[in-house]
Amino acid sequence: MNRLNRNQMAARVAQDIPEGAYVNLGIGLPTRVANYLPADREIFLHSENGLLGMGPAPAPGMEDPELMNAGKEPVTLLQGGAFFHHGDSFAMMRGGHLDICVLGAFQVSAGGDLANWHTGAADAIPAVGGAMDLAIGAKQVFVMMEHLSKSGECKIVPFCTYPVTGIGCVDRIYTDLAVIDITAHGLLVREMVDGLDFAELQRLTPVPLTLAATAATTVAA
Amino acid sequence: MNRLNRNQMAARVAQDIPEGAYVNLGIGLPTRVANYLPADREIFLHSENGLLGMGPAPAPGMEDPELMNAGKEPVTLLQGGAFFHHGDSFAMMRGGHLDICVLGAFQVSAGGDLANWHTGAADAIPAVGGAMDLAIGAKQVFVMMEHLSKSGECKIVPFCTYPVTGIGCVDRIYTDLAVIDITAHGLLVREMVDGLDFAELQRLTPVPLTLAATAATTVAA
Amino acid sequence: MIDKTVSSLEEAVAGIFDGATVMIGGFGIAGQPAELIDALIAHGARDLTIVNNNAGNGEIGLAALLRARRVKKIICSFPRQADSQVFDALYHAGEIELELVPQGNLAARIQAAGAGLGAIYTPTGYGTLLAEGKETREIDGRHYVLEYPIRADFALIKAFRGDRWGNLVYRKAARNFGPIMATAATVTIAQVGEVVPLGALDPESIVTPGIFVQRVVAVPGLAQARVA
Amino acid sequence: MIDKTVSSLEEAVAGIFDGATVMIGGFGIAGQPAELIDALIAHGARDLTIVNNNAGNGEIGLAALLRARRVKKIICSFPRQADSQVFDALYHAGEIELELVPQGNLAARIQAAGAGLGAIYTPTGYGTLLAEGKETREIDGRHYVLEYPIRADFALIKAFRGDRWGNLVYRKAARNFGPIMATAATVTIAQVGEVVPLGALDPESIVTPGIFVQRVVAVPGLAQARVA
Repeated sequence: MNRLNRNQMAARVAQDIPEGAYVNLGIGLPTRVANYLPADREIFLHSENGLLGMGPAPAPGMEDPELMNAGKEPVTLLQGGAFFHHGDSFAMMRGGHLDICVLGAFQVSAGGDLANWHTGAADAIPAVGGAMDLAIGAKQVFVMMEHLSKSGECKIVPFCTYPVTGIGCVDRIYTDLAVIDITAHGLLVREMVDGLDFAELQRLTPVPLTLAATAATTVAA
Repeated sequence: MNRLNRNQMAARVAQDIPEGAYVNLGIGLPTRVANYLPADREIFLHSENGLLGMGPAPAPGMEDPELMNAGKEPVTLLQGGAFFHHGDSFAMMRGGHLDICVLGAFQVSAGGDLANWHTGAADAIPAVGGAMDLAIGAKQVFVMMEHLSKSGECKIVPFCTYPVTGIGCVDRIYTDLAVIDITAHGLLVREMVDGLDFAELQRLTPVPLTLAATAATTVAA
Repeated sequence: MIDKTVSSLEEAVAGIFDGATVMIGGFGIAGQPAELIDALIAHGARDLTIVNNNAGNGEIGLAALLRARRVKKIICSFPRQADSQVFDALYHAGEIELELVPQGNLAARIQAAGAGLGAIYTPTGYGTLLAEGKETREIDGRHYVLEYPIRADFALIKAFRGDRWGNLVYRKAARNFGPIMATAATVTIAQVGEVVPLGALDPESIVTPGIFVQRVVAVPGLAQARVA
Repeated sequence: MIDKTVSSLEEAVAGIFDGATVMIGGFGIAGQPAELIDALIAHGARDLTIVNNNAGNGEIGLAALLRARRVKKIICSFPRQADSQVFDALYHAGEIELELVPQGNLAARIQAAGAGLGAIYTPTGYGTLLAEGKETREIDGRHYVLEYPIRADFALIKAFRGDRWGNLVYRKAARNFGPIMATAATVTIAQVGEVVPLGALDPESIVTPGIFVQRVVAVPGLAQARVA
């Protein structure tokens, strides 16, 4: 089958972000989604450190240490963008003003619980940042992650075994194999990659799946 | 005795506002205090509709309908003043950032309860504005009022009979007869007007008073 | 291309439904979106719950909306004023419901709605008539009243300048409730003295970022409040 | 005449006592008042509780304060980073206490302190390890955690420009926690790239009004963050 690579996953998520959406892209893999947003759509990127209308990385040599994204990488501000303080920035998240946030994950449960901040390892230093605020704040929470962990276990699970970030907060999962909605009636498979059949996807996924009547084949970018 | 008139009361309060103080002057009588602040002291006047560094009334013809005080009278902004929204303005009050507020009152109780927003009359339309926020927010709450009502009843009372604005919030009372601190040990008379003796003040006031060892005679401006 | 500007006041207030909760900015007439209110009167929605600091001044703006009998309930801090005769008459006739809220609690409850808080413990009003029947709690030796967010379906506000993304700046004391109401309404509608090109507003000085604004309508030549 | 400017960094941090709670602005190095932190190290106060988003980067600023063993406890949202080696070592050695707070709760709790709220019901963290043992409540079908204000004795922040009354403006994303920490500390100390004459800051664009600032110290030529 044509498993998506990480850039293809980012491109696939980008397709679903409509013009005019206010969007926060989490640190790590989700940040790449910005590279694939269609140039003909005006989309508003929010960064929790106080930016709305975040633009691409600056040209080399033009970096400004006071103009960074939440991952502390240099960015720019588009014309029409705005700066604000952390209180206002998190009011945007927690008050339900963001349309979409895209987060990475260790696990997502059948009920939409998200685990992405802590491995639970006894000697790990916990760090949460804005993950819990994003998880519960945006109107729609998209997760992007590999379907299987490096050791081959499915990251979609009946119940999270890692400490959760938020309860029942995930709306849609994008993996390298499929696009899956979390609905009141369970997990609904919207798309699968070319060459993957539903039975095989279900075999890999320890949670009951339903194939959407309109299910499509993912077209890799 | 030399009972103070309302302008003399305002002038007396103004003497006690030190340089650098952040001050809110309530609607009505307290607003006059601004007219008597010593010109050689920098004092920061706050208005709850979003002004800090409020200046005097503008010259006739220079009024700006978007530059008013809380009483909706035209004002100016000093150099160094700032505009902000209602959330920030009331955070300044409620967060304890104002040093002093000066309020009018119907009654003040021996325990420092304030009644200044509602006569309690059955057909009155209640209106509270920012009175309750000011009463509990400022570091020091000064009340200025006539000692006796028009019908001759003392406005300093054992317990408020009017609906209260705040509980135990008043620090000092300025009347046309005396300056009285509300302390943990009761009401302490700091000053009396010329020609008034303590026995007479106590006779007029249905709450036990103590004369401060340092009590002085009020010098009318 | 995203363009939140609409070309008429009618379009700006389209969709305001009977029974809606509508926040209206302004402290007295400063910041009161008088032309949007006139458009709301013409639009015709009824049984409105209005959130404003006051209950109308004189015969224009909010007072005119009240006089047109479109308002079921008003949530405000200071209804009674020298020129609040329209409200006063309706109130005495029992034809309008009043929820009186201390001004700082009004602001804080609007902010709580905008910021997604479930409730707040506020120091204001403790021990008064306006806290009767409300839950209270002592925290670190101080008494607080539990107050809930005030949300709205629509907010009508007035700003000085805006752009097509909905970014707004205000003018002087007309700022008042505008920025916080914008955060607490599903649809925020701003009348602005001038629509400026994208990028003309300094990103350091934008008071209301466009995320909080859904519609912008220019009311030219009225950068200042209209005097009755 | 009120002049909140002080002429040296030593004077700026004078009076910070052993055991004080000190908020320090910045998100990473953007907005971090590195020179004030250096002055605090030289000043010598110990057993501090520090409130910051992070727990130090590299070997400068907050990391240097940690390395000097002046910090008993840190309240932050994101201690672990690629270059948080100083904190990591102290933490693993059991030599520093950590209170981990989701970033939005950190901001909201600081704001609650500044605004005089007794407590807030926040949606963030419900059902997670970080809400264990905390009071919760269901309000309108949603779950919230009760969180209390975070106050400080001192706040050290960095702004772009300031004046003698303590009014401040910030630069780009270096604004972050500065404005809210300024509201929540008894003594707020701001290092600014430039002290400007009173009136030079536009009253419409002042982000932190001087009421929230007690001391201002110029650190010339450092309008931008210092890069390690």
